[in-house]
Amino acid sequence: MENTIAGYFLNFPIFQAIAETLGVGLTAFLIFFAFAGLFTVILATVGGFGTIAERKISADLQARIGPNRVGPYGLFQLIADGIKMISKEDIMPRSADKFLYYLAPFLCIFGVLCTVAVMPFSKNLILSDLNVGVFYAIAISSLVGVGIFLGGYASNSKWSLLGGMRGASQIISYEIPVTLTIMMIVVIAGGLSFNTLVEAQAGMPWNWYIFHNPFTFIGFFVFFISTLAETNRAPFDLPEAESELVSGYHTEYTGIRFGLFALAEYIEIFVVSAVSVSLFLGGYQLPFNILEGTLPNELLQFGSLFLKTCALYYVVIWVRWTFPRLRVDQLMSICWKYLTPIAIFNLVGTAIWVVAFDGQSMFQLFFGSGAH
Amino acid sequence: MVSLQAYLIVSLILLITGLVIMISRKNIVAILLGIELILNSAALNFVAYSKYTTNNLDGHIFSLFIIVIAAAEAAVGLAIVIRFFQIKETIHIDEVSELREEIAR
Amino acid sequence: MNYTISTIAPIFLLPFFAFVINCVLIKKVPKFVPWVSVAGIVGSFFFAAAIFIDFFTVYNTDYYIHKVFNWIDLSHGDNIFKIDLGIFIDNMTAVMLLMVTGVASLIHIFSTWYMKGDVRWERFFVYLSLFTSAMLGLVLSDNLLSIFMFWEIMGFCSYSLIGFYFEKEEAGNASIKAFMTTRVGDVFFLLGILAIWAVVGSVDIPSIYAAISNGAFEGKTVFGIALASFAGFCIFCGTIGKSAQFPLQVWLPDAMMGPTPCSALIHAATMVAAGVYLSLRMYPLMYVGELNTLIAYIGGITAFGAATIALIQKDLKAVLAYSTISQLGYMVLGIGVGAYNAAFMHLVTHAIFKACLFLSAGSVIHSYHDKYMPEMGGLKNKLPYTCIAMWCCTLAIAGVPVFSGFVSKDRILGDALYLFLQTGEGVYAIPTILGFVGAFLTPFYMFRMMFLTFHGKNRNKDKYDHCHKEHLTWNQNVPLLILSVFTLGFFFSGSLTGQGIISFAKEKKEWFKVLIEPPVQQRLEKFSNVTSQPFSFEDTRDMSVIPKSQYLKQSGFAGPGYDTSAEEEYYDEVHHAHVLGAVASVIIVALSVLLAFAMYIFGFISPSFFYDKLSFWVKALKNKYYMDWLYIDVLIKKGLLKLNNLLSWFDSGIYDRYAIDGWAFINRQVFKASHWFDRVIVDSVAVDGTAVGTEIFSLVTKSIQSGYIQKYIIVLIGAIVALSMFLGF
Amino acid sequence: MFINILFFSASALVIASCALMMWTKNLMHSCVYLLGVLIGVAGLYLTLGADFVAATQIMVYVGGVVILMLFAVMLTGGKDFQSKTQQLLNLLPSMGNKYTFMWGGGVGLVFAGCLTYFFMHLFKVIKVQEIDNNSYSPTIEKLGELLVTDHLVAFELSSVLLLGALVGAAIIARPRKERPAYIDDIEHDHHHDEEHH
Repeated sequence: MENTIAGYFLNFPIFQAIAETLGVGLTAFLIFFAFAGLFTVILATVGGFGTIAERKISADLQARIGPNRVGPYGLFQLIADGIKMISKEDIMPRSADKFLYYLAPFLCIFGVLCTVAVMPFSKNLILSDLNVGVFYAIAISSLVGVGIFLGGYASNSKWSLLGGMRGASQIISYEIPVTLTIMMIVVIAGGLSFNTLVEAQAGMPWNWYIFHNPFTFIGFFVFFISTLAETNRAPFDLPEAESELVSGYHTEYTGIRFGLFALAEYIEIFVVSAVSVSLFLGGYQLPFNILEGTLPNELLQFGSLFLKTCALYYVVIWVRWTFPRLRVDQLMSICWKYLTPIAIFNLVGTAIWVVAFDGQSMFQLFFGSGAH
Repeated sequence: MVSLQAYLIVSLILLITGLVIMISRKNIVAILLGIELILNSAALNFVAYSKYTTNNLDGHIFSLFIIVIAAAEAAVGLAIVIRFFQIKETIHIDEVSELREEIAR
Repeated sequence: MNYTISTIAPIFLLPFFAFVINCVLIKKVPKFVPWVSVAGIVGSFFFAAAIFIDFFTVYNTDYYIHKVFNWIDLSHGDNIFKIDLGIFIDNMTAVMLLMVTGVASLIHIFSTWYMKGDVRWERFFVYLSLFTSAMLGLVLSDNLLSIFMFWEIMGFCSYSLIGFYFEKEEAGNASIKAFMTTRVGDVFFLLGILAIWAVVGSVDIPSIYAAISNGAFEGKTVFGIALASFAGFCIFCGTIGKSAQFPLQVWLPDAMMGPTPCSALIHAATMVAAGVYLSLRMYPLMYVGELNTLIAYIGGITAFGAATIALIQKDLKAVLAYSTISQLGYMVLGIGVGAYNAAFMHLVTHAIFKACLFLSAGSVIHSYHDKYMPEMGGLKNKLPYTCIAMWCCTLAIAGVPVFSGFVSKDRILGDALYLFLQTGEGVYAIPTILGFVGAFLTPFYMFRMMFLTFHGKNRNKDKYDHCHKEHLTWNQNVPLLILSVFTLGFFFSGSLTGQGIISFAKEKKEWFKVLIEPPVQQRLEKFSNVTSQPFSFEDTRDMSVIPKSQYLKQSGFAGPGYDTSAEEEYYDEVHHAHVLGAVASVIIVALSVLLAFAMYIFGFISPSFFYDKLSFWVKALKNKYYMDWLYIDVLIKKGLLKLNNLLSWFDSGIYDRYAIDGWAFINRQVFKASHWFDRVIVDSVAVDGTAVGTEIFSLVTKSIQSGYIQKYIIVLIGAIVALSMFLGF
Repeated sequence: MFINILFFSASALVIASCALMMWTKNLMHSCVYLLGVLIGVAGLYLTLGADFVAATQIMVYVGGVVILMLFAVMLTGGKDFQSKTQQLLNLLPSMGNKYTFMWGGGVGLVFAGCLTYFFMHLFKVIKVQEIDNNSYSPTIEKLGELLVTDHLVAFELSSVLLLGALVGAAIIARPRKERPAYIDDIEHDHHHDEEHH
């Protein structure tokens, strides 16, 4: 409990006073519970803003204006959308499998939100610093694949079925380069917990793992491409390809259930970007630690992570509106013939690098250990 | 404090459920589901005993290998099922009985 | 120098790897093959030179290195059967390694000029590499078994290279003849190895020396012959075969069918020297077996006979072939009369000048496109560098003072003369006289060859005009000139004349005499405690067993010419005999040269004069003393084929008809009886009965195997329950 | 206390999902209930302090096996189906009937009784150590050490096994270009029989 959010707040006098009456365990649980709820709300908002961002950025890229009626610069569009989603009729096809049809969106959103439990938003702003953190994140996010598959299957529609199958196979396939690339970082850091990974990247940007050695530099791009496919984003958006499959696995969904699918997708993009940032781009680390140990420092660190994540988020949307969509066979050959061999090569290369240079990064080798 | 027997009871329920599913279902995929349950019960037993009796991590290792083997078994088993379906257009378990000698019914 | 496997083994392994690599390359990139071979042997030369320099620096007669590796170990309990291989390097080996690698390097380089564009010329280099590695392996080997193995590999290479132009029928026949003839010697060699094994229990050279030193051969006989004599004779038979000595010399002249560089390397410089090298290695055994008289006779007869045949040869290479046999005869004569040092020195000097002679002959033949001397003449204007090199070697082989042949050959003759004078026995007179007569003939035929080839008028204008003038080419005549430099005597004797008149290095001027000493009884004592365990390593850098003067006093056949200030009387005798021999041979050489000038330059005496006067003798010489006729027509066609026919008749007429057919008849009857038993008793009662029983039983049991998996599961669970009940309660 | 709550909720999830798996007639639902069982078992692993095993359980089963199962169900017909060759045994619905459930239940009860009896005897003999499981200790480093020291051979062999399974599954499930000859024979015989009837 040392490096988690509950442990951090238990050091404050007010919470210590509460702990004296309620007991430490219950207080910690209450803090945890409160922040879990807070994170959920924040992430839902972020996901909502994701839709706005998507529309505004795409408009920008296509030299349009985009939504601009609701609120300043159309910023309240998400509230309007949300009200629309909730108030629309919830339709279910007659021949659908009722149980699975209801279950699928919840599995999706559940899988996405569970990964947030180990996300390090700052040094102490982390719900639970599991020592299998990264592994847990990969594992639990595979629930999304089940959700998509079941959604596609339960709708009892051709488009949905094809979209669900494509989604499941795509997610299973692209988990392999993702996992291998993460293992590369794990080999360097020597641990699976997110704090271990991020702590080692403290300081200036040249300590980030992306610049650790040539293999990690390649590995970042492998990881980024694979996460695009994992989150079903263009150019890998085959499960919901509008021009082929109407709307893919959520063709038959309406109202709040469709909203949950969409929300899950946008939150997942954010989470995956945050994971990329934590693994390769220094995570929450600041180049300077003036306010060490105080609450403002935590907020600065959170800001650091948020800024980098938003930058990656922008790139993801940029890519979507720039590249054409792949064919199914191209998708699979990219995964199995290119990304997976490159990831294996990277893993082996990094292992050799770590053994040969005693874990030192390129900059340490070039400029001595003073560069740290 | 949860006792070992509690885990064993859960494990037993898993085992018996898997067994019943294996015996009563006639669909091969359903039988594979039953096998997964039985494997899980064994793995759970290993971890529980590792915690309560040996006080080392060998049980964890065993359950890891069980998970690995279950994955391999599921892959090969389902491949066989799909191939069987391509040939026979059914996955009824009693159709998989061609190696016995034909007995007059 | 630190002797490890990585400093010794490359000598053998570099040519061998070149061979292996070439086997692969020859199909893919044949143009690299010659250069891989050259690189292999030149690299090997540097390693050998390093070893020689170290031995020369240590400068100790008793210095040797012995490394042993376990090869086969089938011992269990007290039954010890194991064969170890190893490396044995002493001074002689070091000199030999330097000589072989140096000569072979130059021959490889020459071959790249000579063989270029010839048919299968890449394959030629493959054989050369294998041959060189085998020769170096033989020289490095510490035991007779591995010597035998490399010996046979060399025999194979010789076979392949003699029959290199196998389109020609003569070449094929010559290769078979060479192979079969040397086999005769090899069989005896193998017998000798087995005889030694029977006594010593091991065949490595230090152990054999130790056994001789400890007197293990004393009193042992086989077939009523002393075992040492038997073993020594058998091993000497190997030498006879390989070094083309008297009864088995017939293969070597025919071996000239091969390409000239291979003749230079194999049939002049190294392989035939391997036989002499083996005899030198087994020198103590020869003397324990008291074979020296026999050896001396064989050497003398070979030296004389081959020299006479060489007198009338028309083929340039044939003259050289017979001179090779003759010179090998001198070496064997040297072994026979106790001139160990001189015999080995003649081996080395002969290897150098004979290689040079053959390469020069190759240069002439390749340039002139003919090898018959009557077609030649006046070639000194066309081939000046070859002429210079060949003249140096001719002077060396003729025994002209200052050149190396004088130093080595006359020391052999001097020793023979000394032995005759000292013992006064008539038996030593004949080899000595034969040797001196040979020494008279040698300059004559060599000068004849030179005059016919390079001097006088040309006798075939077409070919002469067609022949291009020679330029200094790095792979044509530079190797010849390098070799011809080493025909000078002072490299080996330390003085220009061999008698210490002008010396070039005060301290080590007599290095050849000091380093190479005969392994007589006292010298062998250093081996008497040798164990030769696997993976042992002996390096006797600082060991010197006995001072030289003491050993000289005790040895009866030690060979003269040493620094013997302590033994004035002995020295006087030896010196006397040597001065006598030197004077005699200088006179003989001068007479011979004069005769040659008279006949072929000035024309005072016509060669046909001798042809007419000695017609019977010339006829015998033309037919090579009827040896080929004797072997092929009489021995093989009349003797062996008849015997074969007899045996064949016995085989088909007696053995086949009665023994085998009779046995078949008996078998058929037995088969009939057993067939009845099989059909009636076994088949119908036992087999069918078992089948019926099995069927009945299976009818019962197969009802359980329904093929429905879930039933199996139920049965399985039932079995588990029953078993746990049985075990638990 | 949290451990107890986690244990009871997880085992409730496991037992409930088991029961539903046994109960349901829909194979797809059965697969989804299996998902519940697997997640529940992962929770039980967490109560036993086996965090890495729990994560592996979710990773392998949820990400791999369950999706494979779902694919297999979908490719082979999903819900109840009846064999196309309407013969005696094949008339049974594939998800079981009263008869099969009777057999299954009987065998299960007998086996459960046997095991219970056996273990009750066993626990009279064996003394189980009561270890304080509140002390949470990370297992992953020790597991890693064990995997590359004591259990190295098994570890390497399991990698070979997985490779074999991958290749084997790919080869077995690959659609072949031409149908095997014996299928044609079977169909021919079938048509022949129909003509006779």
